[in-house]
Amino acid sequence: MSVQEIPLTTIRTRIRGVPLMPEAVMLALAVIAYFLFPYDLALLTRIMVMMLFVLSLDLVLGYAGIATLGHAALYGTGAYAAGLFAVHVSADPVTGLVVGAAAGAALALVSGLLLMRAHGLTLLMLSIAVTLICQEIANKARDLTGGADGLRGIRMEPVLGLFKFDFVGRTGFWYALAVLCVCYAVLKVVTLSPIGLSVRGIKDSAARMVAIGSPVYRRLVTIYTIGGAVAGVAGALAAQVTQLVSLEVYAFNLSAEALIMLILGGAGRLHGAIIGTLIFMVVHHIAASVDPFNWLFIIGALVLGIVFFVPAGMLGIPAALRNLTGRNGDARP
Amino acid sequence: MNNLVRAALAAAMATLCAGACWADTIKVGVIAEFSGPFAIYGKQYKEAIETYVAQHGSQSGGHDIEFIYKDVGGANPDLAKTLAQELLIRDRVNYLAGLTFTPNALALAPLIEQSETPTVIFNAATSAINKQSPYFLRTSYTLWQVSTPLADWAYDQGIHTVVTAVSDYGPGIDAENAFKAAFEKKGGKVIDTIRMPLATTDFTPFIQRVRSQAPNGVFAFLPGGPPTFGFTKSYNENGLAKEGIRFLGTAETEESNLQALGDAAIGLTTAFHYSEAHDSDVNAAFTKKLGELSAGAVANWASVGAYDGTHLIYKMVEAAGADGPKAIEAVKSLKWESPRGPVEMDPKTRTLIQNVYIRDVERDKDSGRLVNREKGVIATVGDLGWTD
Amino acid sequence: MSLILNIAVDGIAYGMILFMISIGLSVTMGLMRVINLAHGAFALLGGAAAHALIARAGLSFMAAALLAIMATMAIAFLLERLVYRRIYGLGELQQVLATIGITFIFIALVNRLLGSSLLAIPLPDFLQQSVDLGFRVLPAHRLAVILAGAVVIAGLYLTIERSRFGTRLRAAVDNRSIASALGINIDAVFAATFCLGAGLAALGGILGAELLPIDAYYPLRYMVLFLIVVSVGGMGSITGSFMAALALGILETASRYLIPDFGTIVFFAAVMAVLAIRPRGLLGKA
Amino acid sequence: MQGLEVRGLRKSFGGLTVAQEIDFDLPPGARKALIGPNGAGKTTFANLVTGKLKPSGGSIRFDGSDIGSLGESERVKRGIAKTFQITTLFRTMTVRENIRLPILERQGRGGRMFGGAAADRATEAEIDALLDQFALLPLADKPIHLLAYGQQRLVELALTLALRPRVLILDEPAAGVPSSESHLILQAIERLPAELAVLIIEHDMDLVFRIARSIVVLVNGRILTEGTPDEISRDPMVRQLYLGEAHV
Repeated sequence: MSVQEIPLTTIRTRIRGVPLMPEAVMLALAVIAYFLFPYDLALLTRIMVMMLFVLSLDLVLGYAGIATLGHAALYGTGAYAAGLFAVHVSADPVTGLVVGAAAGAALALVSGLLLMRAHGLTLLMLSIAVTLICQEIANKARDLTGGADGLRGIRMEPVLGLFKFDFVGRTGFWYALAVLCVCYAVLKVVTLSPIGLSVRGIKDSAARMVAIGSPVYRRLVTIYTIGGAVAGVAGALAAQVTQLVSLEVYAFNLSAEALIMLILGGAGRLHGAIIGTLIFMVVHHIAASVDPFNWLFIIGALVLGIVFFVPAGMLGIPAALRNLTGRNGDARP
Repeated sequence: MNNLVRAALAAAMATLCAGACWADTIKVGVIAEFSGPFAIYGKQYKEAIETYVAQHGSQSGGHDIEFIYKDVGGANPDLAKTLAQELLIRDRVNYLAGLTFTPNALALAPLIEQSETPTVIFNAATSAINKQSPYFLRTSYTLWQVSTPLADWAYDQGIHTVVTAVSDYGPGIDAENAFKAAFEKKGGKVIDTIRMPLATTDFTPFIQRVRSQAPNGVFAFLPGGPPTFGFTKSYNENGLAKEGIRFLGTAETEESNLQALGDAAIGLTTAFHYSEAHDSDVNAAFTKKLGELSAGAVANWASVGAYDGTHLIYKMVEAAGADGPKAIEAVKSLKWESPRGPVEMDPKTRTLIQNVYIRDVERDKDSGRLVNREKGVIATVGDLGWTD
Repeated sequence: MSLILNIAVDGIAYGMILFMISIGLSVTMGLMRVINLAHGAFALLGGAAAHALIARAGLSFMAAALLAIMATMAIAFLLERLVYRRIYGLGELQQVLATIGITFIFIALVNRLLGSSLLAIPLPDFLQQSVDLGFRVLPAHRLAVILAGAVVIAGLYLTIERSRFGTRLRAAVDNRSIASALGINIDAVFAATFCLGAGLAALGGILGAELLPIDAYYPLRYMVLFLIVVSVGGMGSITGSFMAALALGILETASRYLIPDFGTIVFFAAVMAVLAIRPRGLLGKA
Repeated sequence: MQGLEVRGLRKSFGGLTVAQEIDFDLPPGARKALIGPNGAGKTTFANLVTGKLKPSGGSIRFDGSDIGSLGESERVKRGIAKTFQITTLFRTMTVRENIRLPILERQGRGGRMFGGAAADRATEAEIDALLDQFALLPLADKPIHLLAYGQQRLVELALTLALRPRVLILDEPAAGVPSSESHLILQAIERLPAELAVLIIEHDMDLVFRIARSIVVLVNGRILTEGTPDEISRDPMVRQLYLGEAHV
């Protein structure tokens, strides 16, 4: 095995073996959406920020099986870091994202050292506790964060010095789409890499992973840290687009909704996260506009519907249909 | 590609401008909470707006006025800004309104600055918001506005030592600072300042701490709903009133949750700008119509904020149609008789100059309901928290 | 000295309230191994029903509380038949989702029917008084909660640990097929246990309403609090929940007395420390 | 000395002693079986050797160096591997992926974040060869859960061999396999590399007697006796204690 051989085969496998079709379709749809809904760019941008957040949850939960209800901790920390950086250091957006990623990763690393030792309910509770502690710290550090009033005074410079953030949200849209694509590509590489396979193995059977000599705990901390970086980018992006960070970046609801979106789309596949977020956000948006008082009924019914009828998420629907029509190619003879 | 973008933009901007220039229907976007833990606020706003419309018609200055409601679900600046963009760009609203929470209002500042959209804040009570954009108008109150007169009044009543107990978050700390500054200026002594975590469910420890210091009064500030409920219950159960420790509050006895407090609330003293029981014709007409339109509706600060905010919007539309800067100019010194009493817009802070009343909770003999009975006006002030 | 006494008295009283509001969850989640985030929804149902019966129908507190608990159990029974029995076999995350969905629907329902303001449950006069303990007064209501907590834990101990029903339940949870082969009617055992949990949730909602007032958003507002009690106590352990509730009550009360400024952080840091050292909770079974 | 060398191994849980003073050797090329009645401590012993359990006393040496303080995964890296009593595979993956994982770990590449997991041609060739050896190649791209149980046991064996272990512990390799498929397991075990040290824990006496060249009998956490299959089958104590029981 020669060293030069690896990148070559990597590329070849990528082209031959990996269907990039869903990705191409999604990107095309995003571009079409831009022209189809020129008045809803702000909403589309927000959806993309959520997609990024849910993607990061997909890596952590969908791939590695780390059941967390505290993903907002990473998002919020990225948001505050990017916000503070913009206010006090530099208003350059791209550097801000890097700072957000670093902050998210740092918190994930530190908290992951504890969290990755836990499972089940204990892990859920620990992850919630981390988030609540972060929120209380942000609330107490009022001089720095603005407390409940929010961190204000974020004014962004043009992206790459060229594109100014505008009123209608065109720059915001393309900026968010670019960041989403870059992060998606990174996650794609990570999930296809040995560590990606490795954490899927941990999700399937941690005991077996130990038995093949894998340092399970270290792998989980690593993947959680990568997830933290992506969640941090999502938070940073939100902070830059909204130009304000509030304590609600640490809201429990955010973690819970991300979970719903992920399961809705289909956990363990990156495009599942994208589809789930899109469907949830659009249903939420329409339901909340049609009936701002009672849309929670619809969301509740939607959630129950997923659990009972499409447990594998929207991506599982084709298989479910095949099952119905009795033409399931996977079925055992 | 680039040409395509430009063409699309041109089309978008053209429709945008057309909407603004030709509208004979003036649209008002209301961003408020219609779901989640604060859904009551959105409900109060909507009922008050509908009451105003029922009383004054759906037209002003020859323009039809249409309200579009958007649910922001709580403090959520990301969503608030998205909704505002949607309202401004797609629905082409000419005015924005609502805004219960400070972060939501702050997130809109850069937007309304660019679109020159007058934005009427029904609640968000942090002084600094209005500094962020000249297009903000506020029909609620600020914490300084009610806390400072309360401190002065309390001292004059012979309450010379006070313990402050506030929820440990921005507004609570503002209230503590406002009260403390005014009270000490008068010569009073704040012997202890307690900050209670927002997540507190059992207030007994704090009440015991107040009790052990035997002050003349306790100044409290808590967010509406469960915390206020828990605090006033504890205050009552632990016999502080009997020991002569007077309760001094602001929004704690607001009407939407007052009946839920029960007899525990009787005798609580608050300084505030609005009581449902305010004795005036305008208020009587308002509460009567409100009750007719929505059975069981109560009027509180949120209702009156929205009602006066709607009034302000009607006046702006009448004077300037859809012209934002002109509209602001037209109402920035406006005076009118509100259900809360006489009010006047302060051109500098764009917050109301209004009466602050001292009230006690009593059980109304006729209706059997708990009410905030006004005992007198203790000040007529604007936003005292404004700093240049 | 009086400070320590105060902490002890208030901490135990508060701990008992925590116990009462989370014991129902300890039954459904701890014994039946369902991650039941909808626990608060049953407490809300009970509380809202009690509110409606007292404030709108004019019933007495006792009658209303009893009726409300029975109504909640009836709804729980239906829900168990229609929905929950499909949830038992699902994975952890699916259970989280399903029960969140149920919670959303109940919140929307109560919001629709009763609005989103506080739904007070007025106490009878004898519970509104204060009892003089010599060095300080304590509300009679809290003594009543302590009493009710003692009755509930004794009752549960006898039901779960000592009765045939308890044996069957534990057998059914541990191994469905063997239990079923032994002639245990698993469906009936689960349905009964679930109704018991929901009834206790309603009881806790009503008795705890003085501190955790009922409103439409109740289930989500206090969800974390319920979960903390059960996870610190340990899944599957009634005694564990009881100890956890008392310990957390005393811890929180002490932090409120001694270091109020950092109470929240201290509280959650302590919870994390317990869970880090004892991942299965204080009395959790391996 | 080469291979595994256990001396005076003890383990107790509270007051309950599950392993006492066990002396045990497993040199390269060995084919040993560990038998004993239920609860004799066979699985406990295996777990002590693999590092899943920490011993209360005694020493475990491998190729002359003390491995008693090493964690489970470090021991795997040294070359001690084990199959599970109940099939434990990566159920959402294909057969090929199941084999790829241990190879990546063996190569020390399991934690890499870039470069496709399937990108290395030599690795893929190795997977093919291994699968071919177990006649699993036609199933390579099937998800595990579609395989028959006997085939899954083979995948488990292949997966463990992919680690290129020097000591292999087989914990009831034929458990749960229908008799129609058990010959597959037997064949696979018979074809294991000659230099590999194999310890088999098994109830199926036919299997034990066909594979093992030496049998250790464990009773109540203590080694009762050790000998060739012939000696063991003639040993009256064993007949009474173990075989007798097994044939009742």
